[in-house]
Amino acid sequence: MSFFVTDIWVIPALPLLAFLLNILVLRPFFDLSNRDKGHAAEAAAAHGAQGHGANTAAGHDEAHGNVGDPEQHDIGHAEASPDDAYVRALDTLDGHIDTPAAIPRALRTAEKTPGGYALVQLVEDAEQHPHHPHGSPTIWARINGYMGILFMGLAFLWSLGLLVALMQNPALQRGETVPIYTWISVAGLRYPIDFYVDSLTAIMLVIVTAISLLVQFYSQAYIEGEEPRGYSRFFAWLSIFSLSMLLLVLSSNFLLIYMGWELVGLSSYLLIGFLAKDAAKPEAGRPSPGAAALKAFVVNRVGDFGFLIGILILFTATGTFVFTDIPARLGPINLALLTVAMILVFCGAVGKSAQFPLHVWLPDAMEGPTPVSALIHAAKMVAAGVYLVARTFPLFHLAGPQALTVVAYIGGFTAIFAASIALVQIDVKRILAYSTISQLGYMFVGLGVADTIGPGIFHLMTHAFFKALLFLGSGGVLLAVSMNQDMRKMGGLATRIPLVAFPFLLATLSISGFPFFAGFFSKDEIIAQTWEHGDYILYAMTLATAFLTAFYMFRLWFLTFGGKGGKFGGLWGGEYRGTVAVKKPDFRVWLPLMILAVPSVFAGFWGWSSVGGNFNAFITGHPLTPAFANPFTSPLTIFGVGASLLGIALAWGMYGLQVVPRNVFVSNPLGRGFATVLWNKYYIDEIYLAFVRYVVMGLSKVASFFIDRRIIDGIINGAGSGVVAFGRGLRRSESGRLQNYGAAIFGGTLVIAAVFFAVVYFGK
Amino acid sequence: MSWLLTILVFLPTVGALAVMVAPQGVVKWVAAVFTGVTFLLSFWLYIGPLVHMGFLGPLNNTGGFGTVMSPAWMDASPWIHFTVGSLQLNIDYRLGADGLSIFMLILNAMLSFLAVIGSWHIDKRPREYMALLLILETGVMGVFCAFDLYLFWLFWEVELIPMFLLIAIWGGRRREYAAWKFVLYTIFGSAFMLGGIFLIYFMLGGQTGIYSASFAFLASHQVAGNLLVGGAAISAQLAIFLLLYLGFAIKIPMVPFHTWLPDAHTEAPTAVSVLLAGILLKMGAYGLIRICIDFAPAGAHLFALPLAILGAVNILYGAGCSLVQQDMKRLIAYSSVSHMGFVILGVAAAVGPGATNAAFKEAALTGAAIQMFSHGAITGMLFFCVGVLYEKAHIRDIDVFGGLQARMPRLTWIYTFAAMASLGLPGLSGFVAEYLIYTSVYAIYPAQTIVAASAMIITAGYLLWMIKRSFYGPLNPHWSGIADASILEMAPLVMLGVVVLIVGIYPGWLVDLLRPSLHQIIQNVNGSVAGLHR
Amino acid sequence: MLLSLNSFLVLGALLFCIGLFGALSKRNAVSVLMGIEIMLNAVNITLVAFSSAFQKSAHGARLTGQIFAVFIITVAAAEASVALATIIAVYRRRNSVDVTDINLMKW
Amino acid sequence: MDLASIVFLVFAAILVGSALAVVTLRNIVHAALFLVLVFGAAAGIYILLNAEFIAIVQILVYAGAVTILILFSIMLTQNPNSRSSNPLNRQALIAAGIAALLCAGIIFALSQNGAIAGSASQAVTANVGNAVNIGTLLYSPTTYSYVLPFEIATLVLLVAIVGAIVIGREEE
Repeated sequence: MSFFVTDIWVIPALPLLAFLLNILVLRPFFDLSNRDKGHAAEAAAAHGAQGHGANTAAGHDEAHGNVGDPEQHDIGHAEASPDDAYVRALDTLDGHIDTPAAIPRALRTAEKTPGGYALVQLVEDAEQHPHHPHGSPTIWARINGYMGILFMGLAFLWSLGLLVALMQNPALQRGETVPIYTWISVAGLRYPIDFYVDSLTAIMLVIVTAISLLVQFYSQAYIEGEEPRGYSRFFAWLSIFSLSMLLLVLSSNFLLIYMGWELVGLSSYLLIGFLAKDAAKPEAGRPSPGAAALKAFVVNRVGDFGFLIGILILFTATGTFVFTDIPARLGPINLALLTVAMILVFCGAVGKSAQFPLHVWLPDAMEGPTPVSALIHAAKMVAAGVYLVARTFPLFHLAGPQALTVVAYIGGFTAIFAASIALVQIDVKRILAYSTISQLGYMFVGLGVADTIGPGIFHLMTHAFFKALLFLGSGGVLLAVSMNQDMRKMGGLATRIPLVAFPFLLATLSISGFPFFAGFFSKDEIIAQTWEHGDYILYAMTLATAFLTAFYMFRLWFLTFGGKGGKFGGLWGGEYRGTVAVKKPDFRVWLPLMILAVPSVFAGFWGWSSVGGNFNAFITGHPLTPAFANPFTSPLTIFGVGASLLGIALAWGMYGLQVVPRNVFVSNPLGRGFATVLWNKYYIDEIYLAFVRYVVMGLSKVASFFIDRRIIDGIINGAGSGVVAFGRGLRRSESGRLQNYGAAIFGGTLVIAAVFFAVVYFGK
Repeated sequence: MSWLLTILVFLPTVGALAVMVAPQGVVKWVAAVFTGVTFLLSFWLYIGPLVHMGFLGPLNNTGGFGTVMSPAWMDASPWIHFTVGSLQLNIDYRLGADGLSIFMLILNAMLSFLAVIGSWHIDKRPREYMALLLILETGVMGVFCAFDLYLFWLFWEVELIPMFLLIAIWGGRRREYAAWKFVLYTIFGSAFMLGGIFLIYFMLGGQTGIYSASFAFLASHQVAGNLLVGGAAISAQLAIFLLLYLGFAIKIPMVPFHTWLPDAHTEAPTAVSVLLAGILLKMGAYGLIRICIDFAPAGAHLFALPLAILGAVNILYGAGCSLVQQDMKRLIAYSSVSHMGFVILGVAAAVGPGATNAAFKEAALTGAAIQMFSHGAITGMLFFCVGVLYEKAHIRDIDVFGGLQARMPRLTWIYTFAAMASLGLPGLSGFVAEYLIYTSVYAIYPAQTIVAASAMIITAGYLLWMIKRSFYGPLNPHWSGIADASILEMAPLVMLGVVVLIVGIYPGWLVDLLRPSLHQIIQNVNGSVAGLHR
Repeated sequence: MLLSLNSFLVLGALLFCIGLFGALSKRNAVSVLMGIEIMLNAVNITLVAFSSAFQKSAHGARLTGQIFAVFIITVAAAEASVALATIIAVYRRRNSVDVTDINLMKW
Repeated sequence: MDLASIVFLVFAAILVGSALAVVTLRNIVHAALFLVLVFGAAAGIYILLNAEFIAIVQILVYAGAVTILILFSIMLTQNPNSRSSNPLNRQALIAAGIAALLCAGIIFALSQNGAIAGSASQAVTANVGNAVNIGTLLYSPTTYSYVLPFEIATLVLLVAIVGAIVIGREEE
């Protein structure tokens, strides 16, 4: 057996080592001590600088609404564009989980300070606004970054070695357990921490380490530009994110996968909330990073709850956590129970992979720095759900057919649902977020309808590359335009930052399913699978989603990079609507994009039998039937390609060539109403918020303030004050006057005598 | 070495006397030295048997740290013996420590030491404060290693006095109310407990002819027969269990006997809150495991289902209440209610139905015991965190803060660490206990487990919401001058954090420590349950 | 038989109760003291009556009752002197001998 | 009815009547004077019971010393403002009830108690040499006597005298 397999612990150990060195050695001893000295000077410098630089002023405008910019009026109002509906919806948008409540509460103390909160807030904003970074990372912070990159690079090489070893030795592809240690062993119940390596693991390892490596490389530039003081902390969190994802991927059992699962939640919590000082921006419909992190964690916990119950059912029925042992030990387990267990396990996947109805955390997670978004969306967090279903696929197979049907239909519904929301969004990162949710839906459809995990994982892989590219590209855009995420203030960027735009275009084509791009192969395979398995509803859903995807992705492209006056009918460059000077990003930004562009374009060939691709055979040991392995043999491919081309064409017509009027869909009241609903994301956030605020919090308040304070404490205090009142009454007898006492003594004597008499005479 | 337990119990008392006569300037140092020495000595409880068995030898084969019948540590001498007619009262001075005791003793020694360190800033009558802390340590030490039921009860009551004074003198605004509530609740429970002790002592004495309150005797002999209460016959063991349990339930605390806890926690000074949550609640849990279910297993079995329901209610109710608290300490106090529910749930499963589930039962009991330890460490951390904040801001309301991360990064991350540990993040000790309890209790009480597990969502919600409101967002300008936690303040936090981390990553050593004790209890339970159904 | 023991006992009881009424119902401290003196006399009468009624016994004369009476008279004298001194001391301080004004006998 | 009975009735009537006067009269000086009558009548009863030593001591201590003390304290504490120098307090009715019930109870018990019923009807008879016998009983150093209690009583008296002086003296 290859040492790549037996010493697989090296892969998670590398980021762990990076993390430990970061937080235990470099950070406390070098970085923090240096930074504390430099801090005052930095702050002073920033204070002096604020209000002078053009960036500062413009940034301020952006943050506080559309003030006095004719161009903005042009696009926002005068033109009566389709965006109009949701622009006005935006005006009346009431905020997120934290906004209505948080600000008045903050005021509670701030009111006491002279000048009030609002004024102070403005000054604070200017001082601490992360969009106007001051200073630069210390040398030790940079070393932390280099160390993280280096260790992740080693892990990537190891994963690559593993993949190659597995490719050369098909015997290894079917799985090998690598024991690490026993966590707990009680009375014959074993809680193992063991790794499991097969081709699925190897693929995931390569994806995770590769994307992580590129993202870490990229983060150097990005964090320097956004929050330099958190530089080494960011790399520490990235390392722990990689560690938890690698544990999850490597686990051989439900214990370790659950641990990795939760740790991924932790990492995402830390990273989404990385820009902790930022406030919510209700005017842009954006929560504060803290609120987004909280939401991500809690919503994920809802899914984890289901996952946990599923694990409990399986564990108590079989007495083992190990995936490969469970089928043998299932014994006479009730089929219905297994089905329920697997659906519950899928609940966890719904949470992590942001499927309906637990998708709400993902768009808010965009409040994290963009590299984090890339990680979460491409390789790490959301892939975990798909990976979980793939890993436990044998159990899904053993369970009743309802389990996989649930998977497929949740996926299909989420795909079209999220795509529809993405149609009307104006925030670059949010569109990409919804597109991720939608694409994950595809993966679940793939897992749900196909009898094999191949198509789903294939799409997971291709999606990881092009989605990472899209996010990193959007990060490049944000860096270029000073962190403005509003597409209405972009446009024509292709000619201004071509090194970002070119790979971005390739990825857009890939996700839209343009023929011969990676996304085309993986997505078409899934669409074809639904038809082939006779699931025509899902077929219609996925086909429609393909059209929508192409449309909104190219809408994004044209509004950001293209537009009126650009080359090739608005495809490349054009009018720039922003006010901020566009900055050219350096090589740390565009190099990862270029690298990612290669698999985004070519990764699909691994599944195309015409060029010798055998992805499915590698993953599952069984090649796909030719109909799936080569999309060009199937007549259905025409429909898939047609849908995507139609979407591209429509977007081109509306936003590039501008031959189709923009209000074609929203000129009628029905369309406008629908657009408003879409803009508000079907009001799901609001429903959840109301549920939490009025039902959960309401019940809790009843418990805490009524049952505890009134009833239980009432009884306790009532008992107490009853005794006190009794004593107080009794105290009146203690008058302090001797004659009263004398009367009591003799009266008492009389009573005793009477009792004695009664006992003696009537007792007989 | 058999004097070690006596030394451990009474060294703090000696320390208290030393503190009373020490010069004013060195009072804190004296207290720190005595608690520190006790802490270091307490390690020998763990290491000593290991050395004896051949270092890190196979614990399972040699019986490990012993059971309540033959504990690894024993220190006994006759004490009070008198006979009046047919009434025999035999009370022995009997200290012992098996696995279940040892780790609670070490936890107590550690938290007491950290409490002294964490009270360094106390300037209101520090002499009396430190002396009371040391006497409290004696009382709690005694509770965890008393192996005679009367001695246990004695120490149980001894602990009340310093705690009452600590809350009533050094507490917050409503300190007297809180102190009285704490004492009255506890005394209410311990009255019933004493009734239970008498009942088991005299019934067992009458049935076996041997009047003894030693744990080994009580664990190896079971009370039989029924008891007439108001004309209805109930199982004598059930009566004993309920009487004893009422005392422990108040300490744990179990809903609806929990309302002393938020008040006491909120009003007590930081270090006392730490001890209260870290150790005093564990006395109830320890009593439940060591005494209730081991000495009255059949009674416990009869009460298992209500116990499981109460445990689940505890977990959910505490979590719900935490969600709406404004005061950080109150929030953590309610989270203690929630987390101690896991102990109740685990114990309920351990005495629950199903003879084939012995493995799950033992796992459940192990989970309950680990939860005792882990909750002690984690809640200690949380209270220390709040204490640091309170020392600087003199206010604990969650909403008045905001954006503190900018000024207090160290506190932010250690606080987040503690919150994550509390909400059961893998790799930290809270997860070990919760996961063990979930995975084992589900086999016996699935519905209750699901209810309990649903609290994990709420737990994440209230803890992280608290973090978010205090530490995230733009800095509330009112606090722009606040300083970060100092090294002295970080020391206890980091120490506890390391413990939490070690237990979380490799809980095996703790399980090995506990195994023989818990195995004996489970055998006892299974044996008498089998007798009950025969 | 009028000169029987019972007659004296009834007389003692009557006197005792009259004295008791005086001791319990008077405001003036001196009056209270006078009531107490009446009670003491009643007790003395009872004791002496018993002494006379049982003087003949196997063990010779029984004068224990009278000895008790002597002691009671002794102690009564002492009591009266101390009590009156106390009354005067109270009067000096409060300018009143009303015992209902004196309510210090409580915690 | 023999002479002794008549004498008893007369003394008893004087006793009860003057005792009632002591507790009912509004003027405290009058009450004190009636108290002298109570003491004197009591001495008569003692003589009737052949306890002449007690009777003499009664006259000496009570009628002589205690009465004088009482009169002195009345004189020293006379409050010129009070119209009635010997008022009743608020619990007078209750006290009367208690006293009456107690009296009825004792008399009822006397009539019921069979244990002393036999001797209760026994006549009180002459006892010659009473004082000598008392002296023997009190002071005899050789036979059974009350020497020790007597000495203690002297101590009590001493303490009382000192106490009275300390309590009653003017404060500087």
